[in-house]
Amino acid sequence: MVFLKINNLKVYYPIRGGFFRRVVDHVKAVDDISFELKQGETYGLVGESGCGKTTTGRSIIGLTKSTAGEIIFEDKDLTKLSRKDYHNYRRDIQMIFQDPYSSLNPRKRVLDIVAEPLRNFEKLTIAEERQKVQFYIEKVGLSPEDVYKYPHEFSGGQRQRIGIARALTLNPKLIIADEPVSALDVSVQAQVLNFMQDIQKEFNLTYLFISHDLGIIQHMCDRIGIMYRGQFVEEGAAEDIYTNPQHIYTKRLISAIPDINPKNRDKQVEFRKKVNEEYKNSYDKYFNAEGKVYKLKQISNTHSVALP
Amino acid sequence: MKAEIVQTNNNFNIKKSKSSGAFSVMWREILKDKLALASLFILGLLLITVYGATLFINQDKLVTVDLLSIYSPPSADHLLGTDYGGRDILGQLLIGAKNSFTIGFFITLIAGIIGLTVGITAGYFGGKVDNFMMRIVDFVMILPSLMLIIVFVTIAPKYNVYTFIFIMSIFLWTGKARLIRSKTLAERELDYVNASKTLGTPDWKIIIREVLPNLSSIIIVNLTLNLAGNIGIESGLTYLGFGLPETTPSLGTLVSYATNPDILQNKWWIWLPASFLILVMMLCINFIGQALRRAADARQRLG
Amino acid sequence: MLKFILRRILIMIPQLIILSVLIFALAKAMPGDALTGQLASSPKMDAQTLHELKQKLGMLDPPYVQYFRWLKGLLHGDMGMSIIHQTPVTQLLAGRMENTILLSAAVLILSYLIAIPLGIVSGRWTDSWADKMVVGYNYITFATPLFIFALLMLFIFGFVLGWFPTSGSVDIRVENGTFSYFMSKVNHLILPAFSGAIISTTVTIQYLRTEIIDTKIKDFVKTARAKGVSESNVYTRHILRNSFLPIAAFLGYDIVSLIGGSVFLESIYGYPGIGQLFITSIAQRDFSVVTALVMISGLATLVGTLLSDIILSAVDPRIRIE
Amino acid sequence: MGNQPLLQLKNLRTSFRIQDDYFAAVDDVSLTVNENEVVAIVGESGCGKSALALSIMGLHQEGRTKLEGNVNFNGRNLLSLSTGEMNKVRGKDIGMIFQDPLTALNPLMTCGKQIEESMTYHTSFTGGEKKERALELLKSVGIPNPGRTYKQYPHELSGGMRQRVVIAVAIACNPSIVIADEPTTALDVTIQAQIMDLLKELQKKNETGIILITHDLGVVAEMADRVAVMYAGEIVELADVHTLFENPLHPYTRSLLNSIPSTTDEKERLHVIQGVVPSLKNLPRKGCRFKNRIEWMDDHEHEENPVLREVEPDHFVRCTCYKNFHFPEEK
Repeated sequence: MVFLKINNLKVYYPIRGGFFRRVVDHVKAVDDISFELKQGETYGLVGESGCGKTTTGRSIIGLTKSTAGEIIFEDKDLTKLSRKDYHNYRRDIQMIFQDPYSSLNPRKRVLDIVAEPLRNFEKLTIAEERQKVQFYIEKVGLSPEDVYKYPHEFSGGQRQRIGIARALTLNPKLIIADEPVSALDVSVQAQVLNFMQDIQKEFNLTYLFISHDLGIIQHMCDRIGIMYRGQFVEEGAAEDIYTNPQHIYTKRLISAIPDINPKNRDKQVEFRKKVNEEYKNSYDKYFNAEGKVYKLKQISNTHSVALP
Repeated sequence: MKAEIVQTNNNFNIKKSKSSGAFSVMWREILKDKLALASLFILGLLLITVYGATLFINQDKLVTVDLLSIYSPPSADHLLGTDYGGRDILGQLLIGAKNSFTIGFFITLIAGIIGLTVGITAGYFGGKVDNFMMRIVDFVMILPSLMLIIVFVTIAPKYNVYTFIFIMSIFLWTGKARLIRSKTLAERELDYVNASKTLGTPDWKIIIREVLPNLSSIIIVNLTLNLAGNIGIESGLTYLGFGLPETTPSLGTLVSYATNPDILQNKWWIWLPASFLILVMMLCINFIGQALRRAADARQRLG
Repeated sequence: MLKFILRRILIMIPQLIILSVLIFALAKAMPGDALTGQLASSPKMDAQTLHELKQKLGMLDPPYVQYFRWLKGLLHGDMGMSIIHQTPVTQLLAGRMENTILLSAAVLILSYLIAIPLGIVSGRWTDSWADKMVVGYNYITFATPLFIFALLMLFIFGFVLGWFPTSGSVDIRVENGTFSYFMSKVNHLILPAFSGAIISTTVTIQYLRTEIIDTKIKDFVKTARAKGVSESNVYTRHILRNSFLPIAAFLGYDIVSLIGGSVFLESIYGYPGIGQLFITSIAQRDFSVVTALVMISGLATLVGTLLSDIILSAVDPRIRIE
Repeated sequence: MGNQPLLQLKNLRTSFRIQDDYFAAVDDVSLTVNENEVVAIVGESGCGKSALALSIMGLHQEGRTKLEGNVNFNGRNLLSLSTGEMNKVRGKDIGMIFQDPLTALNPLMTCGKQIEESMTYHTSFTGGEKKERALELLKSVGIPNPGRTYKQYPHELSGGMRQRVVIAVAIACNPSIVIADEPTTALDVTIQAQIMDLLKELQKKNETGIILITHDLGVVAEMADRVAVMYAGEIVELADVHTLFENPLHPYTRSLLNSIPSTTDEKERLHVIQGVVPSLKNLPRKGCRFKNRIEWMDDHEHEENPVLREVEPDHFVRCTCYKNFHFPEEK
């Protein structure tokens, strides 16, 4: 059975222009991408702002309507399901949001926040509901009494945990984590990342991990897809990407990661210079006339690159 | 035994965690603002007096012309004197205040409901719905509304209080719709709304249970300030002669006597008390409204 | 820029059409033929003559024919006849329009002259005693209805103190064109203009104040200070320019409230402008005048919003470039 | 002048008023910056690093902030200068780069005019000279078409280009010190690398002293000569960059370094200390401020009044708790 397979997904937004504001072109936020997730793995989507990684995640969970393509989850194409059928798949795919402040309704108690999905899908008594909420709240490292507090009484890291508890209550199979730690301080980031790894094992979760931070992606992910202007540039196992990058854009991204060892700084500058030279000199090799990348080509069992 | 412990534990925590509800924040802000507190007190007293006293006033007697005491200045018989028909001004003042407030209140309520519904729907769903609704709002906003209200009042068949409330509401909902829409648009972009969508919560529930509570303070503030404004517009129109029908006297009716220069100059007791009463009511409501506004806007809170 | 204005005017056209249809429909609902200003329903008339008269006036034509006839007349400057005055509406309006424009301009200018300094002081020195005074002033003017305030001003300065005339736009005894004529005009203008201006300062002050408070903590203001820009220039060059944007955006709606305001001001001060004309016409059921006035006011509002959009696009480069 | 430091902070304390009390966000910080040296101040939000930057520039809200101690520059204490006198220093001797290029530029003014503005105050350049210098600056910060950018408004530029303009604004009058407050945080990775390289290049060329405020240890490793780690308003560790990365001593520094998912280790757990920097109102003001984050350490491991002590040449650490420190998992 296919767990999650994205086929030729496209998300276009119209651009209006000219005197009568007619649609003159489209912003191709996601432009014909395909990839697959296996159950239990962590798949990383990386790219810079505007590359379409967030839009991809949002269209998988249904927050953004896709223009074309298939989103096959457990052998069902989610884009073709009726509203009612789709509702049943809601439980299986959940999301962790970027901003721990805006993702929790400030007017609701933690109990009501975490119980919201339960109230939509299960008919529980008040006591059962509270028990269940408290179970998950404890799982994410908060105390059961915390359910009567309001979000503003928690720190950013704790709020992110509440968001995760909310996503967990429905026992999802797939979690889309959209920049789950980028709004947090470095050490809190580490705390949340550790915790995400723990619950992955415990609840047998599959992650689609969306981030701009290549360090975090490498730390978390088994396989990685690199996006640029709505397309895939390179896809492969983590070691393929980091030790053997093929596409010039991937190389640029990797060379841009600051080296944590101060001794290497001159080397790092040189490296970046070299990559930049290559980028300038061999641009035509990697990008077509419209500045788009080519279609992915498999170069090993695990590794594909967009080359002509 | 165990359950009991949990129970007490819970109660303890409910008390401990400070509620951040819109109402309690607003109440605290009013308590802190002496002026608003005084306004609330005065307005409360005023409304109790007005609504209480009108229960005991004999309206028939009030409208009977008494030729023996035309234009009599304030005296023990008539605390605020009488008008051209020898009718008691104080009685008219009380009835007028009651009518002005009640009608202002209903106009605010109806316009508020229309504005809220349109604004929140347009803002939440966006796209074509929004486009269509905002076109209408934009159009109504550029209409010379005062003139059109007057025209409608003049040509309306079977004109009465309800017609007046209806006409006013048609023109006064747009500002609210705009405000609520822009706030809803901002709210909609926040991830808690997206989260609710991914959790399978239907749209109508998100609107009512998630978005609406976050707009509540803005709505309350806006309605309060509008209430004052609407009482002003109503009495203003009545002053011009295009407000409430003659069977329903308002504060504006008393003020409108001042269109006669002789009354304006020499018979102050007819129009001045009504003017002051309007002023006091509007000031009180506004001071309360401003305190509520500070409560809604965390940056401006007094502490 | 030109393209922007053109598109903006293009957007206005459907609004204008809807406005004209609305007014046409209203006029049809008014007794008589409000469009041409002829009475078609006199009680003395018998059914036969009435029918003939209606036919002559075109009142029996299908509505769309009447609408286009009216629109055509409108475009040629024909707004029908006033029944009461028995003169063309255009002629009736000319002199009064001048008065109203004079009064409205005076109100607008005075209100900016008062509001802008107050708003700046209050926004720049937040929480100072001056700010508190301005905020207090603002609360009171916001709460006070225009007609009550105007009436009190008239009562105090016109009647009790007798400093200003209580009615009219100019003393009828002075000769047109002389200096004393001008002074008399100004003298008649002061009281209504100030009454209107003071009440309409609220919005400007409120916007300016919050906008300055918001702008002065913005990063680019910090950048300016970090450059060593003097405090006064930080305000003039950086904060104020940005803070004036919403006021420019509001100009169009200012015109809406000016029209509303002129109705009250002119009838309280007996000032012969279109606001007063509107009230008397509607009281005398002179509907052709009423229709014309509503149409003109609607047009003025539309032009006002257009104007504020143009001003805004001229000051804000982010709007200029689409 | 010789070894005289360019800028010297002595016992700087910056306190903010919250309701009626003042709370120190920067507490007793002493630090020197030498010519041609990049000093990084690193820490998480709420540690006081940005407050420190604004204190040096005197950009705090008046009436809400109390500044104590010394900021010595050119033989003067900047804290004692009037606004007018300070304006002569800002932009001329000390430049500042802000975090968000989107908001750091005036949206209603062309880039050229914004760069020229500080020259108006600090030089006697004519209009033509100012323009010439502005174009030269735009070129030196790597803008491909200076003539065009000069006339453009900020919103017409991309984030990376805007940040280059912000840098040009900061160095317009050749300041001897530049304070860079999170200069790369708001940028994409590839742009961040470009801006880092640009800053380094400019710094070497002009021999500027830079105070680099950041939360990103990667940026520190690539740019800094010396590093001060701040926690809860205090410097907890101060050392040259190599020492700090090779031999970090303070538990907080170690936790911070551990929290970076390293590119060499596999998917191991990150050894970090739980919890967050306490808020300004809840800072422990007595004893070791890190104490309640490492409760498994005995009380006697801490000093009663911790000071920043030199534990090896030019390596300073606050409190003695670092000596026997271990992460709970390490046991």
